[in-house]
Amino acid sequence: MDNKIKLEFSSLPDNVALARLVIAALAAQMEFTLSDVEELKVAVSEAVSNCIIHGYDNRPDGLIVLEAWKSLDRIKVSVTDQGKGIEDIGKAMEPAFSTKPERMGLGFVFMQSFMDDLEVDSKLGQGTMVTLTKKIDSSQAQLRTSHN
Amino acid sequence: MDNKIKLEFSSLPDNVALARLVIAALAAQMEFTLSDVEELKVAVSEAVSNCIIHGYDNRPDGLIVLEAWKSLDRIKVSVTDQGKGIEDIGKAMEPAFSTKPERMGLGFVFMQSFMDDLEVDSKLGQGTMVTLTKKIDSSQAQLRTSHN
Amino acid sequence: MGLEKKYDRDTLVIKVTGELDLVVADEFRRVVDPELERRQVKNLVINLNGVSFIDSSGLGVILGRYKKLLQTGGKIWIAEPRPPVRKILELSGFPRIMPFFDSEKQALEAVREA
Amino acid sequence: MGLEKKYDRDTLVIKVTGELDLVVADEFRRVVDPELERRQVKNLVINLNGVSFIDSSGLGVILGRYKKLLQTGGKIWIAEPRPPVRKILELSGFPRIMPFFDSEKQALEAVREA
Ligand SMILES: Nc1ncnc2c1ncn2[C@@H]1O[C@H](COP(=O)(O)OP(=O)(O)O)[C@@H](O)[C@H]1O
Ligand SMILES: Nc1ncnc2c1ncn2[C@@H]1O[C@H](COP(=O)(O)OP(=O)(O)O)[C@@H](O)[C@H]1O
Repeated sequence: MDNKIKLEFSSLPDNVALARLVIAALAAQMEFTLSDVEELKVAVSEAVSNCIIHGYDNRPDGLIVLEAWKSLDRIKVSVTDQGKGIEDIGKAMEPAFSTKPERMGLGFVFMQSFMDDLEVDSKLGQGTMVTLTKKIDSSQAQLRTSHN
Repeated sequence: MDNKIKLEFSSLPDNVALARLVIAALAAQMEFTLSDVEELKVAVSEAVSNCIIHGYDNRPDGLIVLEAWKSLDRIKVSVTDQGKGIEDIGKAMEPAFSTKPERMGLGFVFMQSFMDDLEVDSKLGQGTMVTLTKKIDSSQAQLRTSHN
Repeated sequence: MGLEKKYDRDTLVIKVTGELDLVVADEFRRVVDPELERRQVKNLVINLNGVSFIDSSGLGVILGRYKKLLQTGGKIWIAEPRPPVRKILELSGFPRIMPFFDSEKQALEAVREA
Repeated sequence: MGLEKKYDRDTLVIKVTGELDLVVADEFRRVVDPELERRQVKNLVINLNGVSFIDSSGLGVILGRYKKLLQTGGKIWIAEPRPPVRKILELSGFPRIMPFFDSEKQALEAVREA
């Protein structure tokens, strides 16, 4: 049975943990390995943190929308803000690139390496949507099922 | 800092646990006692289960909306479905009353006894909204803070 | 999350793990009812040690089995409920209709002596 | 969730508990930076045993302290990272710039011998 959920919350730092929790709970209903779930949590944590830190420049009153679609073989997660947007997406996605000096520029690197697909959509002054997809490794899934 | 979140999900039984998880996470950010959090989880579990079992007669494709407002001294939670609605709210809230023979009719009893305020709004054929409020017991809160 | 079943002589012992809400209540019904019928079980011990949460759907499935067993002269014995779950069971008057035990062993002894 | 600080001679030991995301990273900065400055700390041992999660905000705060200490000839020593956290630290090349230890004791011994 497919399952779609939508979570809206304000850009308070505490809510990053909430987003991770919800995604981990959804993923736990699926045949993901523990290490898959950890990777998914990191990717979602990066995407939501970016909305707060970059999209809303740490203002706590911005709206963040997390949507997740579960299907048999994958989970798709989108994270959207209505913040300042990204000027140059290509540049933003380069490893070690950051517009904030104290940050590492590893957010997009982690999203890319931990997920099977990453899409970034952004308009300056309007906001950013990041879409993350992670597939179930079917060889692993079979392994887990046969252990039940 | 006030915090409002909104969670939309389909009327799948698995999502009742998701709703509890989100509410417990929000409550854990506040000065509630563990026993308060347990009570809140039961109340939300009852409200969401009712949407699935009664509102949508166990069809999995209904929409359920959970909204939660955190403030310094209380959490307010509303649970809304667009299901069949309640014919007689007064009767529905009576202990042991249920329109399903295998159920206990304790849902509203728990919501009422575990929360400080319970409001039920319903229109036949249109849906039901249950609003639950729980306050922080300030004597307990002080106790907890002084232990930090 | 899950249900383990075993027999101690004629007594069916069900160990529940996880959150006893509508999902697990449903599973409980599906696992336990065929046993009650097929094996004409008289005594059902429910070990709640692994249950961290219960709501009225969970209570309902226990009470439903209680009513079923009543018709055949059978009984339910509750073992090892943890404090938050015990509180809900007590609030709902369960100790008045089924005995509670701090260990599964004690529950099984009581069944044998009954 | 939280941070515990203590001193072993001149070495500052920070024990982190919880999820090292932007919230805890901020707290880390607020707790550690004044110590580094006031007490002219040269060696910072970070015990990650209680950390169940880390993301790039967590990595960033560690790397930031690394850079600060570099200016004064100081160092960071990582103790007891659990497997998922260790994996992220390794992926990001941290072991190339700061040593990892399986116990805080070993880390403190290494500091003394350095
Ligand atoms: N939601 C967003 N809104 C605006 N800018 C963003 C957003 N997400 C990422 N960016 C931009 O992309 C850059 C790279 O992001 P990332 O790889 O996550 O690294 P970091 O967060 O460490 O800066 C950020 O520095 C920022 O300029
Ligand atoms: N969301 C809802 N939609 C439609 N009917 C509802 C809803 N919630 C409660 N009801 C009605 O109110 C009755 C009492 O609810 P409750 O006290 O929770 O007991 P129970 O769920 O055991 O029936 C239900 O049997 C049902 O008829």
